[in-house]
Amino acid sequence: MGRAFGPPFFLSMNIQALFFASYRDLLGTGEIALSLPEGTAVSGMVAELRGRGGAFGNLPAFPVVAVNEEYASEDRLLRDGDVVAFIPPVAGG
Amino acid sequence: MGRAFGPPFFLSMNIQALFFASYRDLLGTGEIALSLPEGTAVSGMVAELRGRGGAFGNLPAFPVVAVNEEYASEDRLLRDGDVVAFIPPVAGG
Amino acid sequence: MRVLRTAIVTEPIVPEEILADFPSLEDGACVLFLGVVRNHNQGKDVIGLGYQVYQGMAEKTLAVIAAEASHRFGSDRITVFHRIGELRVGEVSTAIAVATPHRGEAFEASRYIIEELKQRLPIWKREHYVDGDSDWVGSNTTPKVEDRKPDGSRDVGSAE
Amino acid sequence: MRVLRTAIVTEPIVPEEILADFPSLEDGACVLFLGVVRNHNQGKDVIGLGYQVYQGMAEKTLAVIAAEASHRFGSDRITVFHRIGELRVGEVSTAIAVATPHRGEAFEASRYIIEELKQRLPIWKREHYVDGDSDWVGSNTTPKVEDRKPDGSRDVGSAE
Repeated sequence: MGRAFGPPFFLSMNIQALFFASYRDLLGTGEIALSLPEGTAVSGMVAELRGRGGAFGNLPAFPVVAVNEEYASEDRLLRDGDVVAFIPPVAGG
Repeated sequence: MGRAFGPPFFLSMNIQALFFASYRDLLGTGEIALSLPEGTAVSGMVAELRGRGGAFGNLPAFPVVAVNEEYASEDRLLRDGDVVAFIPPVAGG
Repeated sequence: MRVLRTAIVTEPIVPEEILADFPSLEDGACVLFLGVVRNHNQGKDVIGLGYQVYQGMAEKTLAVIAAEASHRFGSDRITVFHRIGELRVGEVSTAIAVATPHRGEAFEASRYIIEELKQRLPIWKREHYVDGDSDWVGSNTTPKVEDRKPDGSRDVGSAE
Repeated sequence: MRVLRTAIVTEPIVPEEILADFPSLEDGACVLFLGVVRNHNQGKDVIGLGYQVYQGMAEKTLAVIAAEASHRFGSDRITVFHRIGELRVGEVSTAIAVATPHRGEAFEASRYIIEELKQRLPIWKREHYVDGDSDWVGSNTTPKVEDRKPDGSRDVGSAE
């Protein structure tokens, strides 16, 4: 029956967001540092960014992302220090 | 009712035979000149050669041949001056 | 001996230098694929391309794709270079060299690598047109498309 | 402008010289295939090959195959060289270069040319083995096989 006293507290994670190509042009930047509550998934991070409005509101709701240089799904849980890259349609070759 | 007098006569054709690779080794020559009756087909020419016996008897009964540098079937009728090449299994590349 | 070389490069790709390593004495076939910037795409006159890259991920992805091809097609000699930065028409953007004992595998491995690369490699290209305009290939100008695959649906690489 | 080059050559094939003509500004892809003499075939150690040719027919056949590929796959830039005479392990016996606007056709045209060439080109190769022996590839020593296709049934090219 133990119960924490005081208001609940959240550990926060430092996450780095990377933007390439059209996303970079859209936002006018290639890199943003975010602080997010522990337990945030990719989808939550996207929601947070889109919620900022302005150019951020034009990011897709379900973008392709890579977490730490590997493609990841939207329900991927983030960890402190993760690097999340927003990947517009690739066009190598 | 016209009928030719005297024995029937056959016009003969000069045909050049070419042999490559294993056929050339088999026969010890790459080229032979033949005189064949008009109307002879490839098959008849092959029969004539095989009929000579010895190494010639080891030529295949149905070899792949080219007439004037194009693959031809065994029933191809020959004409005076034709060059008939005996083509063992090719192995380019 | 397995020799896989993969790199994202900024200098011009010289096919002769790549071929210098090919093939080994065990190999009967070598296939070299070159992707080249061509002067038109989708009805527009192209004068050049600018490639942007997610460097770390692209290097890793290229190495993984080469290793997959080596494993699948039994090739122990693969080189894959992708150039980035600004390229003019006629310049080589991608070079893939594969050597194998038999020819079928060399063709298949080469094809595998270019197709996977186009699907997975985090590289983007901006086409520069004769009329002065330019555009990211495969992206909408304002990206609103949702639930999109990495290679997009409108992706039609200029260097095919 | 359509540029098809085909030749039966006796001098070493230099891939760099072939690539010097490729691609045109309209082409986004170039595939170079090299057939190479490898050091083994069917369990035997090979030290070299001797190619014999039916020169006139081979030249004609090579030109026809290149024209067919150009027509089928929309390529206006094809070079095909086949070397004859004595070749050592590691030397190039066949070079096929194809450039096309899109990559699929370059791969397909290249593959078409090598497969047709192996079926139709009147060229024969004698393998020289480490043990001093030698043999025509694809032929029985005493040819008794009847009704056989030009490429034979036992044909397994050393330079694949």
